Amino acid sequence: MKLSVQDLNSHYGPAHILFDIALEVGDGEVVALLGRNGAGKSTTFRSIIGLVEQRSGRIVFEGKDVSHQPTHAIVSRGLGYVPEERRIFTELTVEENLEVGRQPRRPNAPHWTREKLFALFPNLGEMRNRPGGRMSGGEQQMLTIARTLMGNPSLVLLDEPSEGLSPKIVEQMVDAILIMKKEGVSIVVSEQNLHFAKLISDRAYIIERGRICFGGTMAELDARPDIRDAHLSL
Amino acid sequence: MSMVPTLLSVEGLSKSYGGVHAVRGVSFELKAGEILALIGPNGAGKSTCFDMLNGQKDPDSGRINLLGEDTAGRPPRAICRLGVGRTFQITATFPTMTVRENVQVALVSYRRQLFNLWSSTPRFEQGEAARLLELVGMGGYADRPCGELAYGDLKRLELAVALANQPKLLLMDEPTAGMAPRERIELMRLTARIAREQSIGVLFTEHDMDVVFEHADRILVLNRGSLIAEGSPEQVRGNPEVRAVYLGEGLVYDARHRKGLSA
Amino acid sequence: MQRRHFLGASLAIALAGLTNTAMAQSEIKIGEINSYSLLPAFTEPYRKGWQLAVEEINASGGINGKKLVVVSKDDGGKPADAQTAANELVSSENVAMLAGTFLSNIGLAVSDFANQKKVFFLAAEPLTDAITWAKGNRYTFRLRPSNYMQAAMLAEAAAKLPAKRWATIAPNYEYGQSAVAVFKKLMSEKRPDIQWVDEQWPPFGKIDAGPVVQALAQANPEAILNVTFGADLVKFVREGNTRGLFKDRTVVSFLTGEPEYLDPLKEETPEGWIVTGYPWYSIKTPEHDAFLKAYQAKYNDYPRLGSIVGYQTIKSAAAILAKANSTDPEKLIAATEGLSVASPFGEITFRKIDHQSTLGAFVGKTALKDGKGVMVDAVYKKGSDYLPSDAEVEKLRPKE
Amino acid sequence: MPFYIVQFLTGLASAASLFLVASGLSIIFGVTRIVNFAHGAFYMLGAYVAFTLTDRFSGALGFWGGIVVAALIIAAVGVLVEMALLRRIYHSPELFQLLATFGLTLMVEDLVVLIWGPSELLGRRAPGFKGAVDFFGQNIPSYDLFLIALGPIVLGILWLLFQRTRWGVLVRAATQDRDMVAALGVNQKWLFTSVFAVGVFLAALGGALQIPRDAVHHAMDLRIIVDVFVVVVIGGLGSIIGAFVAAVLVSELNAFGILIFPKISIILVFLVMAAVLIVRPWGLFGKQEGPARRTPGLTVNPWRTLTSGEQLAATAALIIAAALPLFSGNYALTIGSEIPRWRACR
Repeated sequence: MKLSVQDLNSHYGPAHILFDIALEVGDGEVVALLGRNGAGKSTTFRSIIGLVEQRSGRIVFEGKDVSHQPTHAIVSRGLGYVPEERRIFTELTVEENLEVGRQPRRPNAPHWTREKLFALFPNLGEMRNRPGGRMSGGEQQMLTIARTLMGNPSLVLLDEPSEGLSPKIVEQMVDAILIMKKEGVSIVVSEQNLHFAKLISDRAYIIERGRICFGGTMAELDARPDIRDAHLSL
Repeated sequence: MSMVPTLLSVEGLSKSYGGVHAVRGVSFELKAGEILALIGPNGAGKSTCFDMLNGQKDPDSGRINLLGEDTAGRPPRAICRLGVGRTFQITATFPTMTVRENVQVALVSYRRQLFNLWSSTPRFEQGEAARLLELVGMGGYADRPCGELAYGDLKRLELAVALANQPKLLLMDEPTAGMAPRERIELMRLTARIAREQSIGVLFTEHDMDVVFEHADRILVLNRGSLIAEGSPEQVRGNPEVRAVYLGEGLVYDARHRKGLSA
Repeated sequence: MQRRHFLGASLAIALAGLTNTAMAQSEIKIGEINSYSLLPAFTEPYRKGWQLAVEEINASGGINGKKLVVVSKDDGGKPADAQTAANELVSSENVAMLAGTFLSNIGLAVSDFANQKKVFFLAAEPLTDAITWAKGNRYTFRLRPSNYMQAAMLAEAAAKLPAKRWATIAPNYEYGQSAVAVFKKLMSEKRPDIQWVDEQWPPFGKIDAGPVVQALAQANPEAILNVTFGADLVKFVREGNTRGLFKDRTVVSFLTGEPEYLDPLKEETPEGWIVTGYPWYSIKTPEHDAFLKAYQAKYNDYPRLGSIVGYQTIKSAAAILAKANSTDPEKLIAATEGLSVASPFGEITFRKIDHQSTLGAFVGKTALKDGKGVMVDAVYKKGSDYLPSDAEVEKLRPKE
Repeated sequence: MPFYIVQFLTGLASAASLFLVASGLSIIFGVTRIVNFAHGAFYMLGAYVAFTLTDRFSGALGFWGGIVVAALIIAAVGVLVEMALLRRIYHSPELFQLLATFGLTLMVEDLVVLIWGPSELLGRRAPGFKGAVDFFGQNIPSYDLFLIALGPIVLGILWLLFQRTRWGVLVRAATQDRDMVAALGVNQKWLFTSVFAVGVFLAALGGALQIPRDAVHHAMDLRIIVDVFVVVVIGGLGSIIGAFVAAVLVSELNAFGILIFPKISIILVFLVMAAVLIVRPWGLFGKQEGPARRTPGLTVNPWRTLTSGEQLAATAALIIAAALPLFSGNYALTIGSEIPRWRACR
């Protein structure tokens, strides 16, 4: 078991956002977290790595309970996070953005070098010294993923990687994720685009109003159009 | 068709930033009641095109003819007065006001009643506001604060606000961004219905090919600032260059729209 | 229940007020205000001075048998805070009189308060002429020689210099401006031939000495009038020395001979400046010897001019209270007008005409001795010799 | 003409110290978003400690070593302050941060008077830079020439530090988006502490380098802090180049301003600041801050709203206060009127 989340509850001030979230990710698995805008996908990710301060529950990563650790400590254990809205450092070059993400290599996770990442995202290799602010949306999205991979994570939380990207870039993203998977990185990906999710995921959870309301394999989800209709507006 | 008036005609529109051509020599026309999609890779120049059309940026060269008037270089306010409505990529509503009040504010500014101290907003144009909300299917939400609305509903409210202006042309920059697939289809279906009923021309950008192929009458494809293709959904789908730079293998949108891609 | 608490609290406050009014009659209080936190270099020796005076007075039986108590407050260098402190001293401590203050603008603020509340105020240090003249009032007296008096003493010496081209440098606030104005006026009367070639007005406490010194040098004056003091003076002197500003030029300088300002200059002390000050090491009079011995015995330190001012302020106040034998302001005023008191500098008199004391100052030259600045050729100038005629003073002071 | 050149060089020399202190403030603000009012206090402490060290240890090594060691000691003090005080208030509203650092300044001032006494202290002149250089009949202090050279050198070192080291990259990243840096596994705490140490080091170095030309005294902090704030605002918050250009601009304005308007040199700088801000609201080299990347809901209210009991109590207190004149003595009235008027003294 790579990651196990139990009874995760989160609040923003007085608002209760997540209710008893439970999910599990196996070694080398790609798991989709599906749900509408505002269903709690991003908050789930932010809570797992400790960016949401008011949270309770048990988060076990690689057998260690990390529920009470600060963000940087959780992340430097090998739990990578790729935020939505492409929070790259616009003032920093591509190389420098990667440098921020760099962490020592880890025995139980694939090791990524700049060259390996530039092979994975050829566009980035062509603009090593370009400031992040002067890149297109697709290039920025690739950079955020590459930046997180520089930390040699064994698990990556990918928040809506296909949002706002052109179909062709989304296809490149599919390829990249499949390569990451092949290298041995476990992945949780939050999505609204079911086509995309289907291409990469082994299993899926559906989240609705802060509660997990389905968990199962993609085949199981395909067999339950009622659930898709009720919770996903797909 | 020849009787349908041309709302917008653009000729040789160009804009560059510091030597980089964001948009070069773009020309197209848009007729009343027509739904035109502008697609292309991220950074192809779609947003720049939009900004020039609604007056937020001045073109370096080229003509924009809107309802018979040359509007290149005019400020957004003036263009808005000519009958151009916009919805924003980032939802631009007042979160603490109710749904009805948001529409009323739009109506007040359209009627230029901003400085009329004798009219009070609560009563102003209630009937018209109700009609617009009904039109976008939000009649039941009139008294809810906007902050409480779901994302998809906010987008519909935005459409109502844009319609308060009684526009002849709607510019929509990624109108369905961040929405669930079915919500996207529904929003565009609604937009298309209103556009056809009221002979409003619609120009929109979009990355969701399901939405584009389902609703656009015509598609413009922009790459690196230039138009590389223009035509019906079928024509665009079959265009190898468009596939190479933008559409890809068609894995990530609905199979119904992949016709012609296998060739 | 709440109502009872409310009444209890109100009663306690009221009682606190009552006990304060019904104060023990066996002591007399003086309320003292100064800029202790802002200007410790001056006010610390000043405090030592008045503490010595209080000790001496009480040791010899107090004031007509009553013990003298000084209640001291810090104004933090702000006129508004000084007024607040004054109000508190008068209304809660029931002091017989107010005394103290250093900065001119604060002295004026407290003087104004004294006038409005009809409280006796003995201003210790503020030098502005306005406090006894233009804005003088019935309730305010001043101890130290004013700007005018010090300017007159310096002008007397300066007028004898051959220099015709003069430049000035002074801090840009009340004190600096009035010092320059009076000196210029007095000099121009004595020497119509001199020219004022440059003036520099660095902000108080914020001199950017390099450019200022360079600008002064560029004007090429034959003599310079300096009114800066404290940290500004140190910076000005250092840059002036480095850039050779004082070479072959005479400098006439307010207050620079006071140990407070001279001592920090150490080996940088420029030689031959004509200054007012306090050469405690070379004053050989019985009055001063007695003071010096007592001060050094108590504090194991040498006195600064502030020590003299603090000491003499309380000594004068005690003499006033003793003579009036009352704390009624009107009786205090009557007792002070024309009162003569002994001081370490000899006998001084509080003038009836403008409430200015005739305390004088030493005028001499700076010199460098064993890596320290000293004042040489110092001569005591009596304050009474450097005040304008009574007719002039009457014109300067508003009618009551 | 030589006069104007010398006046220009004199301005440059004044700019050097101002730049050191301002760049420190700017760096600290850029990353921690704390407006460190205590920056002047560190400047002053640097000068005092350097005074003591250079006084104690003679010779050129004693002097230059004393300057550097003083700055290092104060940087270490800065680390303690950051860990003990600032870490607790990073999430407080700006006003609280300003009050806390202002309080620190007052404490340092009192401490300095306690330790070093109230009088101005005269530091040693720098060995090797005691005299002046003759420039067409005008004298330029050789120490000024040293400072003129030092400014660009420090600027260059800072540039290398920020552009060529991993630490610099992390700091620049944190300047833009602190949460994201943490989400990439970087321990922000120590990053902030190190940034604060560097900023304080620069302030203390600026102060220590003043001892050959200034009086060391207990009001140095407030004297410099206003100028430094002006420099940072003109240059653009967080920009080191901006701090350099603005320090030169302010110092030159001062140097030439006194030739034309000796009496208004104080306001001249503020006029320029106003003019710059009208044309460039984020300062000469500042960048407009993007929309705050604040997660909705994370904006926690620093104040709890009053419970009904507390509201009653507050109303009662107000009524008592209003009724005071009816029954209380002079003293209670004075104190009573002082309490609502209370402000941080000085």
